[in-house]
Amino acid sequence: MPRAKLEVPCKLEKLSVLDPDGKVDAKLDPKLPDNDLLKLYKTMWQTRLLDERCLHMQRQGRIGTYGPCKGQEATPLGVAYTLRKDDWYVPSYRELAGCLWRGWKIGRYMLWWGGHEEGSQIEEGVNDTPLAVPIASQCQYAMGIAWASKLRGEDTVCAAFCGDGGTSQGDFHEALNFAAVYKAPMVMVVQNNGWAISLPRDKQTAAQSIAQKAVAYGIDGIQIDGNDILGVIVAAREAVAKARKGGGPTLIEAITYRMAMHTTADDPKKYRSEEEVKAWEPKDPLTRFRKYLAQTKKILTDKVEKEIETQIREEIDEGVRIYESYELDQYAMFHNMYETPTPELRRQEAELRDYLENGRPDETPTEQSPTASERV
Amino acid sequence: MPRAKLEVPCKLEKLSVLDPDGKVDAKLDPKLPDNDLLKLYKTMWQTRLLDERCLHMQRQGRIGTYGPCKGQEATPLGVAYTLRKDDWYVPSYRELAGCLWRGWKIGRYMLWWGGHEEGSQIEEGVNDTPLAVPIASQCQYAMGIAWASKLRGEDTVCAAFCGDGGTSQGDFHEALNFAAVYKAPMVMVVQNNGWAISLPRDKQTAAQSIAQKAVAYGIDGIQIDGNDILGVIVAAREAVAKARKGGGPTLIEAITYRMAMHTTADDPKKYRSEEEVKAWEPKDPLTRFRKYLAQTKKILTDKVEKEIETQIREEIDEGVRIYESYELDQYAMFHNMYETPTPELRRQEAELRDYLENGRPDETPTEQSPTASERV
Amino acid sequence: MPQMTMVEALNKALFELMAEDKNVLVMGEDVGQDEGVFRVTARLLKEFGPDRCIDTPLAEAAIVGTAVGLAIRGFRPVCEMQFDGFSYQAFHHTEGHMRRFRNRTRGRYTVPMVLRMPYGGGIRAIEHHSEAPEATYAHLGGLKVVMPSGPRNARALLRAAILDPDPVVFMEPKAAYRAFREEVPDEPETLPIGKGQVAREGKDVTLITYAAMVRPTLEAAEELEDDYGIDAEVLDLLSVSPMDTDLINASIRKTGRAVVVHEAPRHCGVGGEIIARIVEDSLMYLEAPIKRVTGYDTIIPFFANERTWMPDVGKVVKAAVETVRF
Amino acid sequence: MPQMTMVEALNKALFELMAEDKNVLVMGEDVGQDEGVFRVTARLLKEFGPDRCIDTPLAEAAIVGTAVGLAIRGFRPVCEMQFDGFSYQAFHHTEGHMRRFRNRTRGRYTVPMVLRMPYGGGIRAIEHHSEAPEATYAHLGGLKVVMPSGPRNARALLRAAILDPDPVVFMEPKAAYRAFREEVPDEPETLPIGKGQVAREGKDVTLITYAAMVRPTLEAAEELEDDYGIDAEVLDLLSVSPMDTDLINASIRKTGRAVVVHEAPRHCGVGGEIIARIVEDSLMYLEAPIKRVTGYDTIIPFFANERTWMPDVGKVVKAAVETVRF
Ligand SMILES: Cc1ncc(C[n+]2csc(CCOP(=O)(O)OP(=O)(O)O)c2C)c(N)n1
Ligand SMILES: Cc1ncc(C[n+]2csc(CCOP(=O)(O)OP(=O)(O)O)c2C)c(N)n1
Ligand SMILES: [Mg+2]
Ligand SMILES: [Mg+2]
Repeated sequence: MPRAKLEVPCKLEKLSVLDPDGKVDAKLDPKLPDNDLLKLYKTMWQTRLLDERCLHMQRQGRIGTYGPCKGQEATPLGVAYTLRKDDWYVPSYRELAGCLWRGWKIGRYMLWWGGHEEGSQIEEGVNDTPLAVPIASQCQYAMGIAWASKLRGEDTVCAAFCGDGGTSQGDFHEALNFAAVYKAPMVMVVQNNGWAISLPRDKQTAAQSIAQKAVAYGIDGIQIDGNDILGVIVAAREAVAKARKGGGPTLIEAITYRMAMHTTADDPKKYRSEEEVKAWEPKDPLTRFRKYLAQTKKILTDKVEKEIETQIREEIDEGVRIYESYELDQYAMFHNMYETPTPELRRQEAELRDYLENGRPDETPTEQSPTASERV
Repeated sequence: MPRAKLEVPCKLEKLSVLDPDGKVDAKLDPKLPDNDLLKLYKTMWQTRLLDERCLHMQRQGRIGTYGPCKGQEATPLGVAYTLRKDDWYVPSYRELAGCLWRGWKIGRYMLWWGGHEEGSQIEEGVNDTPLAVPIASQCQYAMGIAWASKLRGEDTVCAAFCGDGGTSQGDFHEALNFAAVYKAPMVMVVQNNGWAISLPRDKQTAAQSIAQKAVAYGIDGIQIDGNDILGVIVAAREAVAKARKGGGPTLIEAITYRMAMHTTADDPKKYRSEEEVKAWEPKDPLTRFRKYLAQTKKILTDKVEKEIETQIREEIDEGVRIYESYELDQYAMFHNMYETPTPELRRQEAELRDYLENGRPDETPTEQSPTASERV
Repeated sequence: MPQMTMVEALNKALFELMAEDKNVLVMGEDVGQDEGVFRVTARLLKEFGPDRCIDTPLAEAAIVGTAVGLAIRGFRPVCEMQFDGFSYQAFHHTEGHMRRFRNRTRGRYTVPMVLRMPYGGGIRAIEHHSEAPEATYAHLGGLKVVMPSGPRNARALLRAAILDPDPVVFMEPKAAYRAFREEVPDEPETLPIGKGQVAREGKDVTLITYAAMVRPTLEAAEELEDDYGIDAEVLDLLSVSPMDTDLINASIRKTGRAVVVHEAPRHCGVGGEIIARIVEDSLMYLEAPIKRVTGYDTIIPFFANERTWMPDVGKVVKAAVETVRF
Repeated sequence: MPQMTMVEALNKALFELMAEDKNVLVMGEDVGQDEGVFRVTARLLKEFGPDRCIDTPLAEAAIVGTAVGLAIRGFRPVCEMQFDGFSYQAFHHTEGHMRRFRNRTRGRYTVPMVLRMPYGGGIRAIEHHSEAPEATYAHLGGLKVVMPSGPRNARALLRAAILDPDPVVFMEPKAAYRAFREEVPDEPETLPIGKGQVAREGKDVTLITYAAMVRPTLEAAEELEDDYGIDAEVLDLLSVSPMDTDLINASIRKTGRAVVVHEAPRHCGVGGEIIARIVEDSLMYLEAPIKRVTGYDTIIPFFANERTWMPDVGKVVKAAVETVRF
């Protein structure tokens, strides 16, 4: 004072490692083992193909409305790669790539889109939460999950995801504020894919970046090319390591693009141009990664690629089979509300059973009921 | 990219004009007319005395729980001073000084603390909203009020207040995000008084300042000495002028201190030290302003001071008289829910009238009622 | 009179009111460029521009909260919640300000706004997209809770809601959005909020329902007549707050029997209120217990099983026959 | 057995459970250093430290939302909402996650947390501090809604709530916090959630109530006996979800008459549910319409007039006499 610049110690950065042509910044290259690179590639490609399959099955009426993730494979996958098995992964609904990496089964995943609670059940031993629907609300329980690690004195970390649209919700704000206050081991990843259904990013917030929202919480923020798997891994690794060491949360803004419709229920032509979509094609995370592996690293030969593809397709087919042979328990709804159903739920279940098993009453015409006046 | 600092164009500043000794920074001095200075002084002092009176009346049971504003007079008053009559003033519950400046009547103000809806009624012609209880929720309707000006093509502005605690609420975030997106003519003033009941500011948020939260919305933020009426006026004037010209919202963090208890329902000794309170006494906005007027400006003589005090006390006495002669309408609750009461409300009103007017039923002992078994 | 779906009829009402009164604004997520996820706000952005048909950021509390401020300033905002399940994000503003400002300020400020939301199941949507929260809103004094059942009354009631001087929660049965068409008159039409209708006259039993459940209940009434010789009266409440107690009691006094049908869970649902009002005013006319055909007290299942959960024609028939045979 | 206020008894329950199980956490605004605005969390910070008794920033949604995450991880968070009226800020988490995780994940994740809140009027507080939202929570399957009426049952029920494997909304009648003392046993004691009690036996009319209204209702029963020769049975439900339907019906079958008493507004309140359950199971035992003595369908007045609004002894007496004389 009297009048001066207000200094803010938060670190705000931007980062990318792998460019759209598959060329890598040598200084920043995380230098992953070949094996890991190929595994990552497999998962990324599998995500792409499963996504396509789901779209197809939606059109055939074999699953319900589907929310595709095409073009957004690199960010969740890269983040998942930096997590340990006992860490926690809290997705929104476009983080399939990371789910597959974490061990989610395709058959179960499809159950979710097929309208079954069991799609939310999560495999035993996988520390993840199911797809989250109310936008940004998952940030809050993710923060609780992260906090639990700290309160227990464990060094596990929680990575949570939301979209650019999610940053407008109060939940996003409150969760990050809590995370910063308690230095919870949380990595908050915003997949900024340019759109929240029909609302473009620049009408979602007047902030010049999402990463800078970190300043509000006194934490660091970083903006990355979300279609660059290596860049994602570098940024996420640092954030995860920092969180694991007790350094508190980091906000990661991953710039990416939703190549397909929001969900199969909408028509993106109503609100965005073909050119915009076209312009993003060269930045595709999968082709970029493929170029890097084939041309720069030279570990992805045609033969390897073939093998991977066969394996991927078999696994997807198997998943679809499992999904489609799933048998619905119509009464499960009564058994999962509480550990022990309440008397009222038991009564309602009996009511439903009677109806489903015995159908309508006999049609013996009813004799004229006594009229009200006869009674009163 | 590849790795670089992320630049953020938001302006963050700090500012003060009048120091605790009543000395002014000549370059920044807003050079207010003497008349205005004396009027401001009167309102500030009146606020202090009314606040004391309310505390006293609370102890006597003549009003309910009371939330004092001692020490926080300068910020709301300074902000109110920069507003036009047709601008909007949206208080939380510690902005009495500005309310009085805006034309709120003491008698009505006391009705609020006395438990009467009419305390929320706001004088006709005063564009203000009543005291707001759910923390930070007022930011949202304030934003709507500001937006209305813009949508109507009017150049009126809305100044809204909340506390440091309020900044943790989702409502604060959402309102500022909306305001920035729509460039609404809103000035968001956070009275950072160090405490939210028993929670100190540094446990409320890990951000080093509240002002920096502006960055999250892509707007400017300024941190001011909230006990310095001249500094408040300088900062608010700029923010109001900018909003009026279509420049959108500004976040003002006014650093101040709650000298008294949170409300008469709590005991600050449980959570804060006497020393901390003592340390703030020299920064008192009223004594500081008094010094400035008496010693620097030399316009506040003993005689003027006496006159002002007499006037203030008479007005307060008059307000108390008006408050205490207020007559409660027990049935008003039924008449204000809708423009036209619903049939059910009319029925319930009749039920209450019957009870209040006729009391209990006659005591003629009831004959034994027929038992259930006699009937079935 | 053109044949319209409910979506078209609602759109017509919005279009007309926006044309008539500059203070009417439409706001919400994806209501502008995208014309609403159900297309209820079609053509509004094009016709009235971005200051009247407003695409908002993704924050329901801010939509309702800022609308309260706009309404205080004399606008008549019509807010869209994209789905029922997300209206909860705004609940503290609906409860805390939208419904309170008139009473709080003794009429100095009023909030003539409408909170529109699609409600209910039956369209195979994902979790949180099929809730029926009408009892939750009806419990809050200061609000009116309007629940149209068909294109024509939807249009007339939305018009009434927007013209109403007080806040209205307007719940649109998404299962009926496009399920059938009705003739909707060209000229503006309103219906009084708080008045129900006899959707079918009958003398043996009263089936009391509203919104999405009116169609299956009417179907049940046909079946009751054809297969069981039971002549059911069907009441379409159209509004659950205020509730048309007189209509309900008049019918009960005629039939002596009732079944209440709604989609929301049973416990503390609107059905209990309806029964309480019958007991208060017409107990001595009752010939049989009143059954409730409702959603169960569970979370509505993910869509593969939602039909099992929802009331349907057969469940209504069964309850009605049992009530008549009691 | 020491004599305790409800505040002391609740504190005792918290203290004991925190000592017994490290997974029990207490969190909320001002629950630590300040020991809670009503002192329910007294001594907890001192005894168990800031990682077990947690002062949170001012954000109710985050309190409930993060507690859901903690519960998923095996903690048993006991969250305090400072007042009933601010629980709405967290409503989307209570509705959207707290009550849903077990069902959503088919038991893979459960949420054994307690959402404590003071509720109701009568302490001359300001706006938003006197709400009675039990019907709103009771309508949500997956939650239990527990409403103690006195120190001893408050302590036993809070213990049961914390030990419960599922989420419990625990509503504490603030008017009863310090109004009277009761003997509270030293040794831990629980009460089954979902079971009510006969607070007074009688044969002429059943007065059904819970929580804050139990005391005035019992007083009314005394007056009914002394002044009107009416022998009233009083039921204390203790929980409105699950609701003890058997208890209610057993009493009705004995008395044939009932009055429901609660503080929340009438429309779509718990009273309607109680009446519906009586009609479903015991209609033919009813000798008279069931009256509801409740808050009116307005916003509870600012405190100068709140007593007029609230049910009181006289209103209960009046309704009961009219019911018996029907
Ligand atoms: C609280 C809430 N409001 C509205 C919706 C409806 N909705 C689903 S996705 C979506 C847009 C989300 O945008 P963003 O957060 O950017 O994620 P993206 O879909 O782009 O991955 C909306 C509005 C919702 N699911 N939850
Ligand atoms: C939504 C909500 N939660 C809790 C409260 C209870 N409460 C009243 S004031 C207060 C602290 C507010 O602190 P701050 O925003 O800093 O304002 P100050 O009282 O310091 O002026 C709390 C928690 C409330 N009024 N509203
Ligand atoms: Mg997006
Ligand atoms: Mg404060």
